[in-house]
Amino acid sequence: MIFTRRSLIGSGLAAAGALTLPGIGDPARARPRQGGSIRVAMQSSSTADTLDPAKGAMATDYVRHFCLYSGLTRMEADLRPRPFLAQSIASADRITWNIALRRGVRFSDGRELTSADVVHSLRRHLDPKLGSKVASIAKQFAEVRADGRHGLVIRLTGANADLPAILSQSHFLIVPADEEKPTGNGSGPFRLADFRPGVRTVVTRNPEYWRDGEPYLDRIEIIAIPDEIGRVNALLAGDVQLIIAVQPLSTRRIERSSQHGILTTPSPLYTDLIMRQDQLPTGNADFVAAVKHLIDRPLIKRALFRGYATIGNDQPIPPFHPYYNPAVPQTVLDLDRAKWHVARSGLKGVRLPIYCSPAAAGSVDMASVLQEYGAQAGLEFAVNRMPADGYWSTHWMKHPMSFGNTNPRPTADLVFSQFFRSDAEWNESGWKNPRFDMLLTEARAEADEARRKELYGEMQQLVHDHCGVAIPVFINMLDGHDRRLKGMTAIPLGGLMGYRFAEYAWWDA
Amino acid sequence: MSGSAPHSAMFGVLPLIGKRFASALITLLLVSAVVFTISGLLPGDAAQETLGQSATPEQVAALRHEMGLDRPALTRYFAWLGGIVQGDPGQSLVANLPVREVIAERLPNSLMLAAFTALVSVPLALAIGIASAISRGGRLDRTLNVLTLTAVAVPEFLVATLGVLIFSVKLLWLPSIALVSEDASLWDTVRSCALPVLSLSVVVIAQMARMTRAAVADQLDRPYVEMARLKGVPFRRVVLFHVMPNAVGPIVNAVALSLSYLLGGAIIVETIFNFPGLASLMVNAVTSRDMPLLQACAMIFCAIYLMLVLVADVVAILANPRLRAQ
Amino acid sequence: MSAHVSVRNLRIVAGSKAIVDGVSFEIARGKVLALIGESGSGKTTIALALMGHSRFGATISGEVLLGETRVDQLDEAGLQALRGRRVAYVAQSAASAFNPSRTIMSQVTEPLLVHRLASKADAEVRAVDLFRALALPFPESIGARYPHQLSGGQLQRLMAAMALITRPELVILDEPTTALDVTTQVEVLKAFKAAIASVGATAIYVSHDLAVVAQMADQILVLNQGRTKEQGAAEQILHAPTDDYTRTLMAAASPTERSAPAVVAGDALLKVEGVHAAYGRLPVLHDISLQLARGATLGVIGESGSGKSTLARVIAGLLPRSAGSVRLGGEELPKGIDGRSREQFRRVQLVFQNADTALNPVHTVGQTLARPLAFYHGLKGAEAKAEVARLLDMIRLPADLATRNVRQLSGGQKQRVNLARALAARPDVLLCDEVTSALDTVVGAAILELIDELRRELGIATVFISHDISTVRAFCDQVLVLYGGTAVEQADAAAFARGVHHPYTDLLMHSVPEMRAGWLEQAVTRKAVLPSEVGDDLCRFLPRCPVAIDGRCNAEAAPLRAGDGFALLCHHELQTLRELTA
Amino acid sequence: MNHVFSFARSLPLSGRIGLGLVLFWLAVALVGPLLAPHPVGAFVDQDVFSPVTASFPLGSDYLGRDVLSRLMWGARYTVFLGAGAAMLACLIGTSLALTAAVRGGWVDEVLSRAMDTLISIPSKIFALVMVAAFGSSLGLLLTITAITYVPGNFRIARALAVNVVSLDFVTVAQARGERGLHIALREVLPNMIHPLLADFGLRFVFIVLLLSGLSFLGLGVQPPHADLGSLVRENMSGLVDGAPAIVVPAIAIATLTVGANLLIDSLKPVEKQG
Repeated sequence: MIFTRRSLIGSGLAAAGALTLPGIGDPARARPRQGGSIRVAMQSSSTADTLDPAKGAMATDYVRHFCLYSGLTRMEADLRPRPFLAQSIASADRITWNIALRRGVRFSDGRELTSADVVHSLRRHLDPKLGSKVASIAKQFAEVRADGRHGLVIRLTGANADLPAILSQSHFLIVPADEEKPTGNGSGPFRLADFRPGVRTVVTRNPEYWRDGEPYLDRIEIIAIPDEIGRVNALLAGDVQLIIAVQPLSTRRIERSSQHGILTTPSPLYTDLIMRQDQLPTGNADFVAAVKHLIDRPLIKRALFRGYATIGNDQPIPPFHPYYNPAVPQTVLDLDRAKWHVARSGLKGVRLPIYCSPAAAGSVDMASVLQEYGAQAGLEFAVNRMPADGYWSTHWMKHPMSFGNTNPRPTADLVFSQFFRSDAEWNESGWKNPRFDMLLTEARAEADEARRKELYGEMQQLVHDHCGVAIPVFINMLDGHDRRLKGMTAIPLGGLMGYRFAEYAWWDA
Repeated sequence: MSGSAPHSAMFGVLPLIGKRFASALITLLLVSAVVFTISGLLPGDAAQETLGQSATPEQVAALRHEMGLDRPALTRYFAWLGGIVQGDPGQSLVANLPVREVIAERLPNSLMLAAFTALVSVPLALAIGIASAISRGGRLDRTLNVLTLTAVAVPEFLVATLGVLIFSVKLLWLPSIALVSEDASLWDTVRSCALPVLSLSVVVIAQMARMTRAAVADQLDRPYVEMARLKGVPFRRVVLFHVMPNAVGPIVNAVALSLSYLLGGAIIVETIFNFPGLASLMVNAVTSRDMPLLQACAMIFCAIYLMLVLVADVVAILANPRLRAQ
Repeated sequence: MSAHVSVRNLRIVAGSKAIVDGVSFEIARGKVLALIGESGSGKTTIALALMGHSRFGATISGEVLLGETRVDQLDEAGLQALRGRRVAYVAQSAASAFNPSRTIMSQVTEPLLVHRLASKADAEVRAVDLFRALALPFPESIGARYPHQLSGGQLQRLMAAMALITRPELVILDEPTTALDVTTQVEVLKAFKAAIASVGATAIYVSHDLAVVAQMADQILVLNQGRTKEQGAAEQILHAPTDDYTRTLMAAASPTERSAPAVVAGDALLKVEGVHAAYGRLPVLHDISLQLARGATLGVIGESGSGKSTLARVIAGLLPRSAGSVRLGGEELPKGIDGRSREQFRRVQLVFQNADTALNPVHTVGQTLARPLAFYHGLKGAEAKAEVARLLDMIRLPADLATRNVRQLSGGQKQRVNLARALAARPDVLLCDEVTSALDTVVGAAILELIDELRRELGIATVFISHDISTVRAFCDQVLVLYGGTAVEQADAAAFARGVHHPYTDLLMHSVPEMRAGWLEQAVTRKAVLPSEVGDDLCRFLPRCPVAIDGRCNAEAAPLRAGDGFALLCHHELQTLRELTA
Repeated sequence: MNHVFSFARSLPLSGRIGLGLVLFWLAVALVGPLLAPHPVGAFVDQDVFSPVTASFPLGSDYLGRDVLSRLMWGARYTVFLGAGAAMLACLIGTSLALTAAVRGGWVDEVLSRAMDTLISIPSKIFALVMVAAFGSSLGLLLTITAITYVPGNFRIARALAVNVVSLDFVTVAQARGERGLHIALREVLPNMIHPLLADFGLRFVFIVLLLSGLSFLGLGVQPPHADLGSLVRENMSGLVDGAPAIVVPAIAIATLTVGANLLIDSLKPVEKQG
């Protein structure tokens, strides 16, 4: 693994080198061993389950894709990307990037992975007919071309220091160029044994995986149990060995069992209250301020998440993030201040529906909490719980007040540009701040780490002060696992080690 | 008095089947129209749902065209109808597979679950129903009445979860999820189905038992029962050989209705036990706006319902010589 | 010699009410005791007590002795062994006492099989022998049939076969011929008598019909309200009754001729011409014509299935006629219900046979009577109330009955209310369909009297439908005899009494039992002479006619022969008929 | 009040128990919300799934809310929504059944086919589609649950009505010249009341069950309110510990539904009082 100096600067990382990741409760000395077959229960699966990384829409898809395919880079627990299929990734201007591929990597059908496959895998996102989930991100690929059998060049439409991080997402995993649509034939740690959309996926160890000695497990069966209690029961009954998305209320049950453990992943995942700035009465700055002061964050952390959350401050960068700005003052529950804002806004006694849904985790209960305090400050909120089905297309961002839910993004730039830039499609609250937009573009191209942190810090202050989005807490992701399953650590990009547990986990039987 | 011509059971049944077949076709048509209409009220379409939040308008338009969703609703409906008439339910918009294949994967599971449940619940329900009919007004009758009512009223998810807690988590006897696959042995499959079957049975047993009780109690008041007793026929024999043949019509009808519930109504049980059945497939089809799949599921539920009712009627006719000869 | 059956001080209590109280009797081996009484007299209850059975959880006390066995002290197993083996039961309605879902053979042989008295094959042989002895058609194959495929008379005989197959010591016959037509009754009674005699069983015959009892019984016990009224040899009870109640029963059994049949001249009020009707494709009425003047009474007689009730339904419009006309006061009535005016509905009122089903059980008497008052005459409130009271008075019921629910009435009271409801419309034509057949003789006689009185007072024209030829003869100005949907004879009362009759009318008249012992033995059941089927235009009675003429009756339609005040359809000359039916 | 007592005395023991339970839940549904110690959505307990204590007589729920207060509100939804939907279902089903039975012919055929259509669409999936299409509201819930049980009631009511229509007194009414409406309402309907009541009782149970099933699928009464079934559902994680938060609503459902049916079963036709 060779990192050039430019790449170090380009990827915005100060240090290189492998971090040893201590597993939960097992001594660092314990050596991973091979063998073992486990079953994993995810949250949902349906006929839309896919083998195409570009179309991955759910955690179940991501896990499946990371099992079958490899990507150019890989994000580690410290939220820094490392070259993976790429041997090196470098850029001088953060516009044109040169990538050298690892040699001798083979697809499971035996064919060697070459630059043609990578070019195909990146370019296909630009085809609207494919329906790629990251089409809007891929739009910045002005040009992707092969540079010999094992090299390629990517030219971006604008400077972006985060390209290595972007390429670590499951959607940019490499698929063979000679297949019309991906069939599971990849260069990942596992090979496809059985795939039934909506039922299960079975993968078995890839004996010719390009990383020596990996993976450790022989076989993984991926199923989905939508009912959380059913999922926990299945774990406790020994029918599955690993489950995703444990509710905080269930942690007691799992911890009481001597054979099972919880993997807690503090993450930038949040459920936010959206107050549209282009609609009334939510466009009123005092109203927004009042609502932000009506949120009992410690109560939400305690009652809704049983402590498995980090208190948020109405901006999307969590305290454990390298770019977190601790100088932004914490908003707290302050009824007097809220009443003062309500009085100033002239909206006392206003009746307003809040749209929430099980689709946005915890939003229904958050709405109930807000409703309680709103009544004390003279705001009458009506909780409108919508079914998960159709929530995102019909209700999210469509009403003055609704809830959204944002999954962890690999970079600060992505979350800011997708959710907060004035012209972003998902500018949830519809706020417009030219200063913010300017800072965002500047930070993206900025190579100097300290300067970058400064820019992101100011953006956090702007969002906190002016944006119509309230972020009460960052939600920890909780996975439950059999204690014999080792090597599990937190990667804050998602549950199950950022969906990549298959590459790390081993069975200690 | 009729002549001495031999009466063939088929004489009574064949025209009925013919008539039912015709009206079943009409009902199926109605169902397809109703499902198409109400699903048209749903916000969004398959293209939008497939692409999700992040889709660009061009992507949605392209996929819409690919899926044929840019054609007017009526055109799509009749195209679908035309396909059905030729025996082709079309292509699933989301799974990108023929609907036939998607359903072929799930239907056997649903039928198996229903069959197991029927196997367990029907004899039990009959036993309970007959027992309470015989002891009409007695202590046993009253106890069974309260028990069956309670069983109906307890939410299915509570029964299912309690079952899992006791038999899977506590006792480790049964799997907590249904692991139905081709490579599972028959014994594993049966074990896998045990808890789903238990949960479904609780609901349907109560319904069938109550109907059985009513049907048997009704017959027990008939003069022929007294006559049989006065011939010195033991009570057990009276119930089995005299009452049952006459009560079988209404009972089979109740059983048919309950069994039809086992397919579409199993959604909660399918969700809790991760059972790959048709109901969750249909919910899937709703959420992903996969109309051809949704329509096909609705057709299947309807057809099975109609078939069960028809079978019930045929059984009722075969059990009743008066109807048989008509 | 001690009695075969001995009952001492029998008392049967249901709830707090004694249905049977202090009844004692003895029957010698091989003799027949008749239990006589009206409904509610406890006669069936006593009969069932002899098998240790009681309905509705009633308790039996007293002593019931069959030979040496104390039936009242047997446990369930003992009773099971007794029933069907030593004591057998023939129920009133064979149609409902046979299990509709099982073959005749399986039910007839069941007593033998459950008591393990014979193998299945032996049992079937014995059953066929009995079928033959009871003169059933196709004795070899009839066992394979189901109850609904057989006629009432056949079922009743099969029920006897089921009872006698174990050769029981005691047979209990509970009104076994009440539901049958008279012509069938004769055959069934004969078959019973012979079969019981051949088995040598002791029998108890429960009936309300004195004339039938006269044919069957050696001894008679008269019951009223669960108590013995009179008990003795059949001869003595029938011809020299000592008890008043017995005498009342006797009187009601022989209807008195009406004083003066008031033939009212004038234009026909109701005129039916050439009416045909069918249920679906099955024709039921064929070319019926009749005329009825204001205040006149037409009696329609025939067996079940003759189309007599259908005639009433066609006139009322419930069954649209397929051809012909029905005129009321010169005005043609629409075929069916649709299109008839409220006035037309009002003028023709139908009184149904069975008041139990003809009255809506959820309504009170007052509501039942008030509806036609409101519907036809717009009477409401106090006015309606007064009219209801007047109607109740007219049918001899106390006014406070108006608040009572119809379910709480006795059979006779129900039939009166049923009648009063029709009268409330103030009709011109009253169609009475077997209004007395479900009632006890005494009650039925009272209803008849009432109808007759009202008819005279109100001048209502009445169509009186009955299967009972003696009632019709006593009660009507004109008689219409229906057979198979065809009017075979039509006569005014005087001509009908004079005595030239169609062979079918003749058969009906001779089938009515007379109240003398030995009538049954003398009654000749004459066989049909021509083995033939009914052709479309041929005489419908041909298959049963004992005097049919080969080459004519089975070749061409019967001609209409008219005489003084009568007309009939027959190939025989009137003179010949007079001789044949004399 | 006297009426209630004399009515209660006329009932058998099971009927009195049923009447007692029904009256109890009716009272809770009517005045419970007034007596509730805490607002329905108030977060009053630091802990969750508390056992029975003096301050929380029925413990606290999964968010630390007072179970007693939530139950008192929840009973209102279950009792009124359940009874309302059952009544609506029976009203529509029976009206259609009477129409079918009295008119017969093609009317009967069309209605029967329509009911077959409705019955063969799985109710929970139907509810899912409707809620997704129209948004969740009490009115829609009522409509969905009612529509779901119309065909069942129709089948039973039609069978009863066809039987009654074949009786003589209906023929008498026809011969009197009565219109279909009178025949249906005055002659036929009163004779079906008892079995219809029994059916109503059973439908009520099924609707309570369906409502809880809908809460499982995330459809149902709007928070912070919850019907009894939703109370069970939202506190499922307390099941292992037997928390009162789940046990009490489950018992509430059982007593309410069983009580209603015991009462209805004991209402024998009027002749008893004669």
